[in-house]
Order: sequence, then C-alpha cells, then structure tokens
Amino acid sequence: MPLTSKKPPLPSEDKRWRIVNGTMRRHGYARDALIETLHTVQESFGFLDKVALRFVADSLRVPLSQAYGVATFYHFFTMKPPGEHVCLICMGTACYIKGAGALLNEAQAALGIQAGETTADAKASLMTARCIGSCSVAPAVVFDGETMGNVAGKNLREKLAGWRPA
Amino acid sequence: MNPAPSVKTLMIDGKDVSARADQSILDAARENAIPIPTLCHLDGLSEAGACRLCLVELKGTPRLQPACVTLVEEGMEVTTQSPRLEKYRRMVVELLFAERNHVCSVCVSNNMCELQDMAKQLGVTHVRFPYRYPRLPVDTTHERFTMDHNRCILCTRCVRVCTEIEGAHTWGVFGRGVDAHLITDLDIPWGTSDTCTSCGKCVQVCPTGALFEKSKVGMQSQKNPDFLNYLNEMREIER
Amino acid sequence: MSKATLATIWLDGCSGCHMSLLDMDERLIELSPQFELVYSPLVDAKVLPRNVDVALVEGSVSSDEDEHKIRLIRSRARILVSLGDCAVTGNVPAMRNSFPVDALLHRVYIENATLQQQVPTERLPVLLKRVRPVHEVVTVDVFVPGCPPSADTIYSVLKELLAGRVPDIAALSRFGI
Amino acid sequence: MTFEELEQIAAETRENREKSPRELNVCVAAGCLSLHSDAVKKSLEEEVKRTGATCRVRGTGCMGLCSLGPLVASEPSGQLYKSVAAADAAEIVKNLEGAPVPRLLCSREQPFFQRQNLIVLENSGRIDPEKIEEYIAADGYRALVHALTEVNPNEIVQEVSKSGLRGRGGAGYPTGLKWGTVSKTAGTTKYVICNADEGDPGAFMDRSVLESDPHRVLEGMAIAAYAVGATRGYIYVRAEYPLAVKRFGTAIREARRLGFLGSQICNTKFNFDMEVRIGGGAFVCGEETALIASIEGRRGAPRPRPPYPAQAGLWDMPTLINNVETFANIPSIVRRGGDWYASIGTKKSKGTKVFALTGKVRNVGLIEVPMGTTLRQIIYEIGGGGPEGHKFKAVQTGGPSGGCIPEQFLDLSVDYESLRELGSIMGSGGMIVMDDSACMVNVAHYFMEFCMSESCGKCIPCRSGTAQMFELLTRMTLGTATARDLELLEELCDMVSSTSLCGLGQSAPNPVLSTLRYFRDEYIEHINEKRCRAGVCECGSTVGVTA
Repeated sequence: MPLTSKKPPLPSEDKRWRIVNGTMRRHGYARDALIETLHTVQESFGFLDKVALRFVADSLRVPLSQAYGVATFYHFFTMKPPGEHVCLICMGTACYIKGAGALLNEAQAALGIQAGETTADAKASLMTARCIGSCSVAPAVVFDGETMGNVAGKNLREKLAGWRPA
Repeated sequence: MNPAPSVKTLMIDGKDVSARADQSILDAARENAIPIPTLCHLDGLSEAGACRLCLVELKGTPRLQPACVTLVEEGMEVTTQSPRLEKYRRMVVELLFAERNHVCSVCVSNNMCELQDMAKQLGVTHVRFPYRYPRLPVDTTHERFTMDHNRCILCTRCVRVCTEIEGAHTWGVFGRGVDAHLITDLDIPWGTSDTCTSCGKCVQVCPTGALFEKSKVGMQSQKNPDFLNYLNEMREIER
Repeated sequence: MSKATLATIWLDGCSGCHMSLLDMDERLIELSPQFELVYSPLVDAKVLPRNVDVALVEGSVSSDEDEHKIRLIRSRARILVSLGDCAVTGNVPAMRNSFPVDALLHRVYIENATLQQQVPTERLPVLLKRVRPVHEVVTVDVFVPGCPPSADTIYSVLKELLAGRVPDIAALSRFGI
Repeated sequence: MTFEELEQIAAETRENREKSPRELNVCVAAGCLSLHSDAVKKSLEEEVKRTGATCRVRGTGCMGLCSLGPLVASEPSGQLYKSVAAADAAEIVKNLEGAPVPRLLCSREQPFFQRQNLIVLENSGRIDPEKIEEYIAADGYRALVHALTEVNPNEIVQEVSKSGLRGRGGAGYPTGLKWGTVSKTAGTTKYVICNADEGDPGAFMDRSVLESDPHRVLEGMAIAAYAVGATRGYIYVRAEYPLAVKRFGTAIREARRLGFLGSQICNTKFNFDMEVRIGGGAFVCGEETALIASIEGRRGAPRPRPPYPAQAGLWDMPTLINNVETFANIPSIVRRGGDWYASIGTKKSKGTKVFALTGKVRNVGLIEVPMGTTLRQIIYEIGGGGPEGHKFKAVQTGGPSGGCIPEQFLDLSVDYESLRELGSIMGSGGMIVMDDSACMVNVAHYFMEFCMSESCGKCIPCRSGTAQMFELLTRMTLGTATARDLELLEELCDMVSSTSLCGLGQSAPNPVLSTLRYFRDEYIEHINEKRCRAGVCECGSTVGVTA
C-alpha cells in the first residue's frame, strides 16, 4: 500500500515491468493514467493480477480499492491468464441475428467450457464480445486476434479442433 | 468572508419557501419540514444521486429530478408527493428487497434499519418482483466489525465516508451492474486490510445491517452518523 | 347474521404467527361471536370446507405438499391473507434458496448427522427447488408482514376483515421485528 | 501551414499519382480485412512486382458494400471488383489495361451506390488513411486553415449552428448550441473530446470512419477546439477497435509533423494537441459523464447532470464532447458553408446520416444517405431487400436504446423525431434488418441481457430493474411466464425509464416497449400458448415454425 511517496520497486526482474513503467512515465505518473497503464499490463502479460494492480496503484498513488474497482468495472480487463489460443465470438446484434448463439453453443461443446473460461490444459480460452464492429460479415469470430467473417459451424469446429489435437 | 449567496424563493408542495442559491431542493424542503425520502444521501457526505427515492416533479421539466443534487432556482415549483412518485419510490424499495437477501427477522439491524423503515413509511407490505436470492459472503475477518453483503444496498455511504472523511480509501466498489459489490483494498478480507484504520465510520453511516459492530445486538446496534456534521464543522473552523 | 368462516393454515413457518394469533388473548373471545374457526392446526377439523371466508396463511411454500395445500385453499377461500414474513417474503425458510436442494439435504442428513446418515425419501413431501412467498404461487388479497405480526396487528386485521373492510396494513406492521 | 503550402502538398500528391495513374485500391478496413483482404493486397503486390506492371497497390478504407468484400477498385478505370480472393491477383493484374474481369465485376451503377450522398464517407475507400498527403489532396485541412486564418471562432460556431447539424451520437442535440455553450463558459483549460466508444452492438460507422478517413475527424476536432477555445483534445476509442486506434495514432503523428497539431498552428496563436484514450469495454462510457470519468482514470459511472460537461466536464473544466460522425461533418460544413449543409435533409434534421446496414438484407455495409430517406429506400433499394423465402419483420435502430420498427412504417422518412415517435431512436446509426426467423420476445431478451450486463450498477432502477426485467423476459422465452409477469414487466419499463440516472437506464426499456407496441401478440403467444412462432425460444411446443 502507498504509505510512502517513493515509487515502488519493479515487482520482479521481468522486463515487461519496464514497459509498464514506461507508460506511467509517459503520463507523468498522473492518476488518470490508470486505465492506460492497465491496458499496457494486459498487453504485456495477457491479464491483470494483484501484483500488477498493487504495483500500478502504488506507482500512480491510486488507492488499492479504486484500482481494483476500475480493473473489474471494465470488461476488457481480465484477471485470469488466457489460454494459449483465444476464440472470441462476437455476440453483437447482427451476429446474434445470424446465429452467433448457435456458434457459441458449438464452441462450448467443442471445448467443454463455458464462455469466459479456459480449458484445463490451458490450450484454449473461449470469450464473447459485445460487438467487434464486423457486423458486415456476421457472424464473426476472432481466432487469436484474427477476425474471420461469415463463420459457419463447420469452420469453427475445424479451427478449434486444430488447437486441441485429440 | 464570502459574500452571502443570493436567496431564491420557490414553491415546494404549494408552500412558498426561500433558500440560499447553493442549496439543493432536498435541503430547502427539509429546512421547511417537508419530508423527502432518501437512502444514499447523508448530511456531511457528497451526493451520489443513486437511490432515486428523492426524485421530485418540477413544473415545466418533463423528467423527474433528484432533489439531492438539484439546486434551487428562482420561481421553481416543486412537487414532492404524487401518486406517480410514491409508486416509483415503492418500486425502488421493492427492487432493493428483491435484489439481495434482506431477511429482516434475523438481521442485526432489525427495527433499526433505514430500508425497513422506508418500506413501512412508503407502505410496501410485500415485494411483487421475484426475489433473486444471490449467494453472497459475510466477511467476519475484521476484529471489531462485520460486513454482510446480503444486506448491502450499494448506497456507497461507507465508500464515501472512508474516502471523504477518514481519507483511508479502504472501501471500493467491485465490478458493475447487479454483480457490483463492496470490496476492501484489492478485494482482500477486511481484517487483513492495512489501509483500514478501524475507525468504524463506515459502520455508523451504513443504513442497513450490512455493516455492523460485532457483539452489539438489539438496541446497542443503533447507528449514529451524527459525528459527520461535527467533523465537518470542526474542519471548517480549522480552515 | 351468519358467522364468517375462518381458516388458518400452517405452511413452512415456525408457528410463531399462530402463537401471536393466540396472544390476542381475551380479544379472541371478543371476536369469536363473529366467526367460526372451520380449519386450523389449532383445532381438530381435518377437512377443509368448501367455502371459507377468510384464510390466514402462515409460512412459505417450500414443498410439493405446501404447494398443493395453498392451491386448494386459494380455490376455497374468499379472502386469502399472507400472515407473517414467511408467507409474505419467504423469510427464514427461503434462506436455503441460495443453495441447491441436494446439497442442502446432504449437509443436513449426511454431513451433520451422527446416526443413520441417509436422506429421507419415503412418505415425505418433496422440497421445491426454491422456497417461495405465497403470492408467487397464488393470488393473495391481504399482506400482513411481521415476524411475527403482533397480536395487536392480527386483532386489527381480523376485526377489519370481519367487518367487511380492507385493513390498512402499512400503518400496522412491517417486515421483521 | 498556409493555403499555398497546403496546395503545394496537394499538387505534388496529385502529380505523383498522375505520373503513374494505374492503381489497385484494396479495402483494408475491418469488414474486408476479416475476409482476408490483407492477403489479397499482398498477393496483388507480389503479382505486380513479378510482372513488372506499372501499378500501385494501395490499402484504402471502407468502400461500403462490405457483404461483397474483399473489394478492390481499379483506377483510373473505376472498375470495382467484389469477393476477390488472393488467387484472383494474376487475372486482375493481367487485365489492368484491357477489359475488366467480368467474373469479379461489381457494378457501381446499382442503387446501393447511386442512392447515397457522401459527405462523411466522401474519402472512404478513395484515399490511403495512413497518408496525410492523400487527405490533403482531397481538400483535407483546407477547412482548418480557413478557420484559423480567415474567420474568428464565433463565426465558426455560427456556421455550425446555421448548418443545423445535430449530434450524431444518438440524442440529436444541436451541435452549434453545444459549441456555443462551451465557448461562452470560462475556464483555464477547455477540452474537446471525441466519443468513439461505439458501443451499440450492430454499429460500425465510427469504426469505419476512423479506419478509413481519420484525418477528417482530427480536422473536425481541431476546428471545434479553435471555435470553443480548447487547447487539449482526447479521442476515446473502444479497445475492440485496434485498427482504428492505430490509424488514428498515425494520423495524430502525421498531423503534428505538418503542424496541424501543436503550438501556434498555422502561425496563429492557436495551440491544440490531443491523445488517444482506449476504452475498457463498457457501453455506459458512451454516456458523456461516464466517458469523462473514464478518461480521468476512474470507474465509468455517470453522475447526475447538470452540471453539463459543457459547463463542468473533464477535471471540472468546460468540455465539448461530440461523436465521431459529428466531427467528421465539420470540415465539409466549414469548407462549403452551413447553408449548403442545411439544404440537405429534412426540416429538423439536416445533412446526411451514416448507417451500418446489417442483418437479413442482401447488401450489408456502410451507407450514407440524406436525412429523410425512407426506411423502404434504405432496406429495399440500397439494401436490396432480404434473402429469398423470408418475410421482412422489423428493422432495429438505435441498438439497446432503440426499438424495432415494423413493416407498416417502412415509408416513414428517417429523422430524429420520426424515429422517436415510433418508439425507437436514431442512435449512432446501427440498422439491423430482421425477418420472420427472428422472435421479437427473444430480441427484447437479448437487448435486456445487454443492458443488465452493461449497467454500471450505481442507481437502483437500472441496476436492479434491468435484472428484474431480464428475469421476467427469461420466463417468457422459457414459457413459464404468466399474465402477471407481463404486467410487472410493463410497470418496470415505465419506472426504469422514468427514474434511472443516465441514458442507459432511461432507454433500456425501449427494445421491450417497442416490441410490445408492435408485436404484443408474440408476447401473448409465449405466455398463453407457450409458443414461439419463429421457433427461436424453447418455450414448450414449437408449433407454427416457419421454415
């Protein structure tokens, strides 16, 4: 907790902390850099954990409760490490009207997990998005950052099967 | 000395009243013994405008306005009681009861609870909406106090008193929507918080049995938030 | 004037509301010329008559038997009163609603039992998945919250109902206490 | 930067282009990109290199007709190719000079293109969004230079007022009025914020504009800053739009390089700079005060208004917040005059509106039409109608804050007021066509789930009321609801819309109210007969499933 005004030391030798520190420095360690910094943490580490939140909160002199409140308010931030592969199904209206619900069911069945979860072998995570703005090619699914449009159940099954060799 | 703020005259429920320009409708009404129900408001804390119980009708304004944050204006005509307002107020109370597990009969604050009082005052004899029955924890880790999430109405008085008066910033709000709940620091057990000063202000301002002092039951568990006015007044003098 | 028929029903509750009813003491005698108690756990009558003027219901709907009973009573009662917090809100019986029934039974009859660890199944009412206040199952005419409602409250409610008026409950009682 | 310098850059850019006029423009905006237009572009580049053809291959922004992507335009002939695959590269490059490839040809003469009137999208698909020179060659930044060097801030506000432009974010507040308030409010620092937190599911107008023509938005913001006296700007972009974030970041750097941002812009006393802020996935941050809280690094919970951001916004300073499309209109208005803009559209809604036309319609994509165009023209002429064998049921506008409009109102001309009268709203411009395969109760349920999860949780009606409405709608979709549940639902709709703190809660009941208004029989069927005529809900029997 920020009982002193000194900047806290980096949590570990991990070089990614310097990237995080860089974002904060660029914003002059201003409190309003909290969300920007959390984005950097998530980009660098894939998720936020309490070590990171404490480090960022202490550096920016944001109360811990506020930092945690912010991190959990915005659904883009995740507190769990993602799997090796991430399948993100868009549930926007256009996709929903064109069968995104069925795709989600297929993906849940194929991976044996619910949306928001990661397989036990940490191979794959299944996520949903509110709308990724690819409505013109609905239904859309993002596989490891790459958007695929007009997705049919078959494409989805093939792609997921490729991630988890039986 | 600041120049005296200008005085506005307005009408509340047909009664002519005057108020300082920096006063809210709620302040003006209460000074004139016109009751407006509130839950998130507490004298001495900033306003949240969250409970919506204090909504009033303003002549010439289509939307209902919260009395706690709406400043008085010259010539304003305010209606604080109407069948429509009363209906909405009752619904707010119903929604709160349905949201979490407020089992009054087995609550530390039974008969000393602002939510329970509000239900009686507004004539809520039953809740028409389906109860949600969420499964919520009770944090008993603090040596003197308990946090029972089942009884919390998220008025955030505790968050505000901890931030604005005590300055510890121990309390915060986790998540959002109907899943939002109070946290201490990084969502750690209250008893392990090292920002908490154990001052107990949060307990005193809590309107329900969500925050209470251990080993105090019955009449002993009566809350007393009056210290807020004293603290604020003394601070003002020091300045 | 013929006497009004009164029934009292005990679903899932602690019987505290019935105790409170008895707490009316001499006022019971005062009102007694006006009603006939045709069905109640307090009397011997075992059959619910076809026409009941006022039915006082204590307790929440927790089992298939409760559900059956309340539907039957509703079909035969002119005025149905939810008496007390269990009937009105679900109250303490509904505190189990945050847990699955199976887990609950397991906890009670197996984990916490020292003898004969088994979940009873035969000749017992089946617990509903969720305990529900009476009005979530049937239409309720009068709500009297309170745990229990005081004898004074019940007296006023009864007196008003017997006089053919709708009592103003908000002034009389509240949740809890 | 002066007009002469601007003209010089424009002339050089045009000259370079004329030297080798042949070019293949590949759409690399989100829609085509998700159909792998990047691979098409690469393949075309390789083919050009291999054959030594004199032709530039450029990545451009959105060309509109996304459902036929990836789209490639061949210049100067103007041929448009549809559904291009990487394997088509050889054939396209081979036929650069001769006849076009008929197999891939997409006519520009079809109503989809002819019916539109492009202002905001005029450069989309025509310029490389990452090259500021191309924007300048398309008359870019002339409006800013004009504003700074030839007119005073007040005149700009007046011109915008005269144009009749209204906020394109949804509510339709007159832009000139808002600018006037901010310009008149005193403050040590004033801010301009561009709201690019396009959270409505089914809307991608802002995304496309930012990806296809970012400088237009930047220029609009700079003009706004000059007009209201602001020195700092923020653009708040959704994290879900990484390409838009990247392209806008590039645009800021380029604008700084040429002196359109920074201090003493165009040798005047005007200083203005801006930065991108990335959202965190919270729909409520589309609400002004929540967005401000988010830029300040806090939870995106709205606060009661007044005070309005124009009076006390970011860090309690006077703040102008407009949406992407609003700013994108500004350069054209300043360049061509408020009267010109006001000559387009209807009496109360001026100019054009960009819509993202999606759902059960043949031509899916991004369109821009004058206000007052009818829904029928949009859906049937531009959109080409729905797929064979299905009957049109409703068009959804305004996202989770809007409503579903049934067939009998298709001849209604679209503007802010007409949509509101029908129980929907303009919103940011998502337009989702639904046919008889959609169940209106299910659609209402879908949007309520959205509002419930996106509620910030601060005020009780929205936090708890949306959860209750969701539960009641769930019962309907499962066939367990009673007539009493419908009554409660309607009561809640009224209460939540009347008492919620911010626009999210106030409009959350709209999808329910509008479907109840026009498709009440579907609700009754779900309740009384446990039947879903579209066969979407599992509410008991599925008798009456159409196809």
